[in-house]
Amino acid sequence: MVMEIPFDVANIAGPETGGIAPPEVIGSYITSAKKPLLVVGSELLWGDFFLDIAIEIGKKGIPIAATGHSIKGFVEKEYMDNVTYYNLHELTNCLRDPSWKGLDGGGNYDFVIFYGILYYYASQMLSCIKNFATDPLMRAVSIDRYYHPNARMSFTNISPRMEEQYKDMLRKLVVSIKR
Amino acid sequence: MVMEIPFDVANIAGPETGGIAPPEVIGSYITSAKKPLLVVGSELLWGDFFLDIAIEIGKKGIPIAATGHSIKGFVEKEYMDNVTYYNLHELTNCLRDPSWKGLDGGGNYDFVIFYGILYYYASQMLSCIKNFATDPLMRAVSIDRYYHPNARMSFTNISPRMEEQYKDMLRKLVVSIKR
Amino acid sequence: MEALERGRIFTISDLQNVRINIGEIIEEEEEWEPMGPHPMPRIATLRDWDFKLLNRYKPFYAPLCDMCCLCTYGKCDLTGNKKGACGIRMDAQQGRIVLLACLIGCSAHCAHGRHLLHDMIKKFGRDVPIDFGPEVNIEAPLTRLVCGIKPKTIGDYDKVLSYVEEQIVQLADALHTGQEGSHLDFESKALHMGMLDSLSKEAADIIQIACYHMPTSYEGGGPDVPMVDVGMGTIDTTKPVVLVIGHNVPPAADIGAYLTENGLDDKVELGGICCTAIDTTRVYSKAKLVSALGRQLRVLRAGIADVVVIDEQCIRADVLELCQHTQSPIIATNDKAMHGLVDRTDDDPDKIVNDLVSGRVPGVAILEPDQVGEVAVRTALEVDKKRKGLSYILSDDEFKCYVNDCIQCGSCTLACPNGLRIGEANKSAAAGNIKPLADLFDICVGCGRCEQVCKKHIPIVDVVTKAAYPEVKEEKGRMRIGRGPVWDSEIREVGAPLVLGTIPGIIAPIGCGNYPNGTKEVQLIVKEFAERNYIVTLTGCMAIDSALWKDEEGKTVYEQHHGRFDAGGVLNIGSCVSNAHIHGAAIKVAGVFAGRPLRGNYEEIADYILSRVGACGVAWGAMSQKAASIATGFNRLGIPAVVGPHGAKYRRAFMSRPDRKEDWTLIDATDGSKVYVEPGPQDLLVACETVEEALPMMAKLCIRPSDTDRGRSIKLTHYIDLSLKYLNTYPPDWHLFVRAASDLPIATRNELLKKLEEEQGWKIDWKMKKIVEGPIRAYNPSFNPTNLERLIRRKK
Amino acid sequence: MEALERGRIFTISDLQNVRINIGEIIEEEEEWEPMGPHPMPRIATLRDWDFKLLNRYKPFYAPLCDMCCLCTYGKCDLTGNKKGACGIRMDAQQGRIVLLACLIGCSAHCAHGRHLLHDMIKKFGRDVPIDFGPEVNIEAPLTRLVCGIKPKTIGDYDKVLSYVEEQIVQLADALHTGQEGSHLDFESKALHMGMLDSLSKEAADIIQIACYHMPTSYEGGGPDVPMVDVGMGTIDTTKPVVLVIGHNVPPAADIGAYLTENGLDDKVELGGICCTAIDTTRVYSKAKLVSALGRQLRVLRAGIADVVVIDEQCIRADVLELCQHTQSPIIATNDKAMHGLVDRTDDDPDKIVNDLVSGRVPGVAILEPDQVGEVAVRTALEVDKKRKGLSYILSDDEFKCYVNDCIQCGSCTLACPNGLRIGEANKSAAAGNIKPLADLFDICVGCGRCEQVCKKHIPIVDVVTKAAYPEVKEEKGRMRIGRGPVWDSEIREVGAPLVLGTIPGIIAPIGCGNYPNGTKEVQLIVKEFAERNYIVTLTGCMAIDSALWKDEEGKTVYEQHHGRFDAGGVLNIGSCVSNAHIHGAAIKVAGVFAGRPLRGNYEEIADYILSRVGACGVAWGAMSQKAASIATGFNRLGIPAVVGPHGAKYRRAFMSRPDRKEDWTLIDATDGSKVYVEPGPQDLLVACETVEEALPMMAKLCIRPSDTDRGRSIKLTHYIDLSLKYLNTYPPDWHLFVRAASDLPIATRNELLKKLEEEQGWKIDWKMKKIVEGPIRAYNPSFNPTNLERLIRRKK
Ligand code: SF4
Ligand code: SF4
Ligand code: SF4
Ligand code: SF4
Ligand code: SF4
Ligand code: SF4
Ligand code: SF4
Ligand code: SF4
Repeated sequence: MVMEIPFDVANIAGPETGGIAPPEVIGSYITSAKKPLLVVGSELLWGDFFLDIAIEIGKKGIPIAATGHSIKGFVEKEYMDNVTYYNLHELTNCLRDPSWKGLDGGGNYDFVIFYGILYYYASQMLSCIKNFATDPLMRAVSIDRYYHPNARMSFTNISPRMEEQYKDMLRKLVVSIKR
Repeated sequence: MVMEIPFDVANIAGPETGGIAPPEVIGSYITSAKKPLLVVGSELLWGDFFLDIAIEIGKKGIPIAATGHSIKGFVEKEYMDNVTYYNLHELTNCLRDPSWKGLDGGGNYDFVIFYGILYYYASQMLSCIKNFATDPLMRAVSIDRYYHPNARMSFTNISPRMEEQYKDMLRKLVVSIKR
Repeated sequence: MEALERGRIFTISDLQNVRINIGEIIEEEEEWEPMGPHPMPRIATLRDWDFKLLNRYKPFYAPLCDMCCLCTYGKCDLTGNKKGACGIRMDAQQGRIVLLACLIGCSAHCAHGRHLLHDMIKKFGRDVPIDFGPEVNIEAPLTRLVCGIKPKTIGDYDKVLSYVEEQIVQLADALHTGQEGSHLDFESKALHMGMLDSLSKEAADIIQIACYHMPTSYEGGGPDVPMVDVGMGTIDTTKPVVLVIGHNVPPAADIGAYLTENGLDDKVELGGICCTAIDTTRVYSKAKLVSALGRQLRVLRAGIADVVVIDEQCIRADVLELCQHTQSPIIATNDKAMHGLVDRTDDDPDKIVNDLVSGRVPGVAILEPDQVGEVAVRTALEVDKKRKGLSYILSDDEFKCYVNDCIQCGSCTLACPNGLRIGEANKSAAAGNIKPLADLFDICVGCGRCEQVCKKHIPIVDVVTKAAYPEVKEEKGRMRIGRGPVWDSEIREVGAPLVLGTIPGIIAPIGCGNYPNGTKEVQLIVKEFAERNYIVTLTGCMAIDSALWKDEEGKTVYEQHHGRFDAGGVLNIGSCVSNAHIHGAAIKVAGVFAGRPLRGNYEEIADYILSRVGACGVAWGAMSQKAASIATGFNRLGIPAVVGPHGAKYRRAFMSRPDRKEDWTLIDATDGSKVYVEPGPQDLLVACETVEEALPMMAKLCIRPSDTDRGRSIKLTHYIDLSLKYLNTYPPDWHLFVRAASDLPIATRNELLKKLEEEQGWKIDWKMKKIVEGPIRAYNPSFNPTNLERLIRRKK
Repeated sequence: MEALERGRIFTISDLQNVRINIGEIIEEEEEWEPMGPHPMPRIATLRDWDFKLLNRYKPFYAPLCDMCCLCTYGKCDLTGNKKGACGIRMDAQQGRIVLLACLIGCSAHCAHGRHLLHDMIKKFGRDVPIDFGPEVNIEAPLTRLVCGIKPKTIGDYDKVLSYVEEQIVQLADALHTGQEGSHLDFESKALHMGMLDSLSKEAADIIQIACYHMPTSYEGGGPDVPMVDVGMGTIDTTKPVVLVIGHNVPPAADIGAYLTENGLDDKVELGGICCTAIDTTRVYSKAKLVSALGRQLRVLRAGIADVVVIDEQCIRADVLELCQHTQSPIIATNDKAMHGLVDRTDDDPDKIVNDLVSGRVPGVAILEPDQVGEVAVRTALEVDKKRKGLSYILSDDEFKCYVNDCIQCGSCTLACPNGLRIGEANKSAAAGNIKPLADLFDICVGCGRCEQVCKKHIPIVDVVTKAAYPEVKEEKGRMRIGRGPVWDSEIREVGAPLVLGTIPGIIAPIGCGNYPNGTKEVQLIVKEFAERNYIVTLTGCMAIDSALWKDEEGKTVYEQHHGRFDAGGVLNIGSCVSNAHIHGAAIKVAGVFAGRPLRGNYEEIADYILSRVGACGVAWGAMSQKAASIATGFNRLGIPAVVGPHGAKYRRAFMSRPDRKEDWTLIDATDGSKVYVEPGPQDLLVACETVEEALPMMAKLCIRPSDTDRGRSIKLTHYIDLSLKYLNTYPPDWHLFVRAASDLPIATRNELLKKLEEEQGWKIDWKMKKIVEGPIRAYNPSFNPTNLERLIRRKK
């Protein structure tokens, strides 16, 4: 496991910090989920490309919780299958409760994918999941351009000038999610 | 750089954590010091071997501050060249002050080697050096059987059943200190 | 001598040859209202109420740290709800840290109040009357509610503050290793602390209003308070400038008084940052508001001040270092923030001024407020001469050098709490386009962390300021000065519309400036709700920041909207301590409008407010421990608060689960029946990622089970409308709030009924335009919601 | 009505037809002593004194964390003294955290005192006299010294505690983001907090002594207090057992009273852990001391209690979970530690007992102490029947399984605060040798962190207990019960020897049980110093733990030594709050022996103690926030403290630099001259790695500049002797303390002079046996050391 600096350098929570992984690994990790949920946030609106990636993941049958005002993008793209607006705080409040029925009424998720969410807000929600959604274990990964120590897996920090590489990683990720 | 768990698992101070290195690397790092000081503590008395290692390092011309009641060992071994009793807290209090004259009156040290000191006490003193002995920079390493994130370099945690390997490492270390 | 019992009537004629040394004379209190059940509640007194809240709004924790380091057993690793060496688990530990934050916040307010009281009693005596004019009968709603005391003079606040201090210390004890084991009890204690916080703020503001004759309901107060200049561009730097920073107004008031007495009003600029600035404008009409907290570093770096006077709270810890850099002497005026300076209280002003002007000392401490004015002003007059011509804004060349030096290493971004991409902006500036850098000015919270790590030693904050300087130096907004308490007469007018819901709600932007996207969002919040006829009551940094932005006609929100506590009003209530009057307004709705008894009756009033008063706080830039205790104080009183995304770092939120029917069952006080109701308010504390999300959220959090159908339809209109406007979609849960067709706005009723039929499968009687089946409950205009069994009128 | 001025004498005859409602009657205070310069000092009042201390003993910081997480700007990375977003640097941040720790500690003591006062006034009224018998005239040295008040009844403590509460809140305010920027000011505030802590403890202990007639100088008190049983082996588990845990004695006192009233003294065991236990033995002679804090987890796990009654402080946060495991109902009696239990105060005892006995509820809260006795005892009587035959000690088979299960993965070692090698011990036990495991019992601090991480789910704490059980169940020590204040008459006897140095010093072992190597080291400290004729005054956990060990004759340190405050005495002063009497003793030395005025005269007395009273505290197991504030309180009064190695985790120490001559220059009050003196005491707060190091260190820290030559020679004897004994060598700095040959012990004088000549190059006149050249100063018997200019008798 490679060492990386949290995107917010002092965002060091404690002994348990998540790993860094390439898109293929995260993709196959997602593939292993029984009931995954894609949680997206406002940074998704930073570019059409990012929104399209979410939709592609959604099309693999993974439901989407659109937090912040990211729902706007889906409405504009007219992709609303399995997309639900949710406040991220409230959503995480549900996720931490094993008895929550989920967005579909069929029960809570075992795996969440954070994407396009403001770094520190995402980090806090990942911390909640890490510390409290343990029984049964909920796994959480981030596919943002940040290293997220509170996620089980995330990418490294990707600077703006590496934007193209990041897009490439997302493309690879989508391909490697098998469902 | 390999990741290691601090010997006290929650002893995670923040973004700056020291590396793990093999004896040869630490040895040559020590060799690079202008004015090093070996600081030993009570765990030195856990075995004659450990005391002898200190004496061997001392014989390379590195002065020794004997903290805790480690001085007892040196007295028994009748090795008192350049060995001075000092309380570790008080010693670190001096080390942090660039104008301190040192044990020899010739000025402060630029490099300290911690050895045989109770883990958490050593860790706190290393923290003081890391955070406050920065101008001029004082480098601090540990050659104890613990990973010490507050030192610039240390070994990994070594369990009792690896005692022989640890002794080996110390032997290698002594050899690799060139002075 | 006979033993005398405390509190008993005692007739003089019974005594002979006696001299009594009078300690404290308690006038027999007029029986203004019978005492309620919980005067001066202790830790466990209101715990039942707290547990009711905590059951519905179960504490949610997001640890910022997985370790505990509070004792020398530690650090303990609590990851995954593990136990520490003392046996505490992560959830309780988080509750403990929340209690700690609230403790620090509440102590700041209480200690400030106590400090004021000491100084004011010394200056004016104990008997300064508390009289806020003809329109304010309930002078101190929180004091009455919590303590059961109706304060007549500032001296009466002695016991109020003693009560608060005692309770704070009791609660601090609970933080010790080896006390509470239950997160619920930690939260109940935090709620208690929040209540004490609100009471402390009321005490502090009432004391200063009374002593300094700040605006009340006497002439020129209330809606008619004057406007004041806001912004870095409002200071005339050709004059000597005294800059005050902090929260405790007496030293600044003394400066104002000194200026007036010496005819220097127009010769010396008195500007301020943060709450001291707000309060200075309440006592000295020439004072100017330079900025809120977020720009403190930049204002100091810009070197506009010839003398900096600090009192307490929200002062940069490196203020001394910063002032030394710009050669501005500093005067510390409060024992809580002395910055290592030598205490020169009672020393000869000539000597002090001399020492400061000559630069022999970088600053002094003067702890007697009435000694500050002379020293500060005389020093400013002299220092100004020496500093003439000095500029601390980067030159064009320096600016160019710095932006060229940048190697885009990204360290600053990793250090920046907001992850701002400074390297990119520098690059672009180096290439000739300074806009990206200039744009950072408003988003940056001015913390300086970036500069701590830049290997190229670029003064990033100065670089950004330079890029934005052309606009910044023109920045001149207008703000209504703090008006203090809402009038009883105003409450009487709006009580019904508020409770019935025809005024859709009270929006209370409060607190600090740690905004995710800059100050403009504050103005958007104010504008959006004021235009929709909400009442917008501002305090503290948000009151200042929202004044920075103008519409096309050059008007700020204060100029666009009236200042009455009424539909569409935009009120600056005052400094942080003034936000107690927002509690006060809600309490008065229950007291003045609904006739509920207030005295010692916190639980009932909180219950009333929770179910009926559609108010919602927003701390968009919540940063400090005070913000934590303020929000928690709102929460205990039944008022929800929305925070910006940084608010997630407070570690705890209070959110309900609308899907848990058992949590949403209220009692109808009319007959004791249990009613499953819509989730209003759904949350007590929740963070939103963006302002677009926050706007509909706040509208939603104004919904209450007691809304009339007409009121509900208005609230729903705004909730849906704001969702459509900012999220491009209907909120997924709007149907939860529909009890009957009459809850739907007439204009869109058909459309909405259709959606209910199609999307929710509700049964609609299209002929009658009625909902036949679907809603979680039917609308019952006589529904009398409560959470308290004891309020049931007749048990069935 | 005429306006009456507060505090003025007011003659009744001036009034006609007046009824006065008496609020508080302040009797005209007898003029017992003129008021000193600093009654009820505020934050900045004693800052000069603090800065004097802080200049010599410059704060030393060893961060336990490089980050700050106190506000939502954070976390901020402060590594390498970087600034955080608020501008604070690492050094100031560490000072802030120290202030926070002291705040929590001091609040615990103050809130405990206030809680007691409330309950006691309710029970006994305000007028319980403070009268400690014929030998105690200065009943409340700290109260007199700090507040300028001579308390007559417990009611007088109202204002004392109000003063403390006000100050605590002022200091808490200083913790807020954006207050202090200087670490020195944070430390001055921490020292202020430490002083308040000592005052609070005095208040708490005086209140309880007065109300419960705990031992004083009336018959049976003082040196003659009875002994009591200590140890896990002292409880007869065949009887129903009530176990009390915490610090606040009223509920336990009520249990004792109930037992006596109902003739159950010999039928029910009342045992306790920690300070409540100590204080229970001061009011109920049959009470037993089960253990100090370090064994709480093990005592609870062993399931010896049929009912557990907790009050406040030093209670495991998982106490409820632990008691549920052993089916022991729990009664929470304090609002600071309610553990989520339902508040049943004022409920019918029958119902409560029933609910507890049936197991319907795991516990209840009863906040009225006088309702606890009946419920606790009746429940114990019933529960005992149900729990008969149950054992919570592992069976031999279970033990075997567990030690065999261990895979020596080492996780427990990494989780253990002391890094104990449990895996190895298990391995050895699996191989048949349980000694290594059994040996861990005393070293382990019983925190349970190891169990949190063991993948094999081995109940490590139980395994260790099982291994040690044969000895543990025999563990029966004897301890003198807490005697409370040192008598004025004792002070009169020892004042001269103490100040002159012929009694070499007072050693005060205080506080918690986080020892690096177990409880035996405490006993060693006590024994070593008592045998050398020091006065050893114990409190809290160290008082308990030192009673666990016996000499060859089966005697504990209390049985070996007398209990007088005199050479060689071993005194149990009492619980943690009683350690205020150690301050009290030092203060009385200045007052009774030296005749210094005490009233409102803290600075002068602290200055006196620092230079003249050879006292040294030792908190060998210092763990809690209270220990931090206690030590800081000692320090402000000029008393040094040695802590165990864990103490380094408090982050801050106070050590001087003997090599900095400028720091060691005192004033001779006789003539105002400056004198460069030997470093006595060298440190105010210092950690030692091992007890071998601590013993000579403590001897050294008893040296004072004012020592006579005879006194110095005795102190030097012990310093050198302890060094030789435990470090095998002369201390490298012993020569620093030699002013003249007469400072050297006669027996070894020649030898030592020789060493001075040879090793230090001093010039010795061998004929005269005199030192001619070398010492840093000559011995001057009339030297009158002070740090305060104002105490110079005549300026030269
Ligand atoms: S307070 Fe508890 S969790 Fe925190 S460090 Fe101490 S023992 Fe560990
Ligand atoms: S840290 Fe300095 S050099 Fe690096 S990107 Fe930021 S401004 Fe540029
Ligand atoms: S000063 Fe502005 S740019 Fe720099 S770290 Fe703070 S918020 Fe970011
Ligand atoms: S709680 Fe804060 S100070 Fe403590 S370890 Fe965590 S980050 Fe550091
Ligand atoms: S208090 Fe200061 S150092 Fe601590 S997190 Fe807040 S800004 Fe950072
Ligand atoms: S953690 Fe458990 S299995 Fe591992 S060494 Fe410790 S006792 Fe043995
Ligand atoms: S209970 Fe004992 S062995 Fe286990 S972690 Fe704590 S001190 Fe170590
Ligand atoms: S000495 Fe320490 S551990 Fe023991 S009871 Fe007192 S505070 Fe608690």
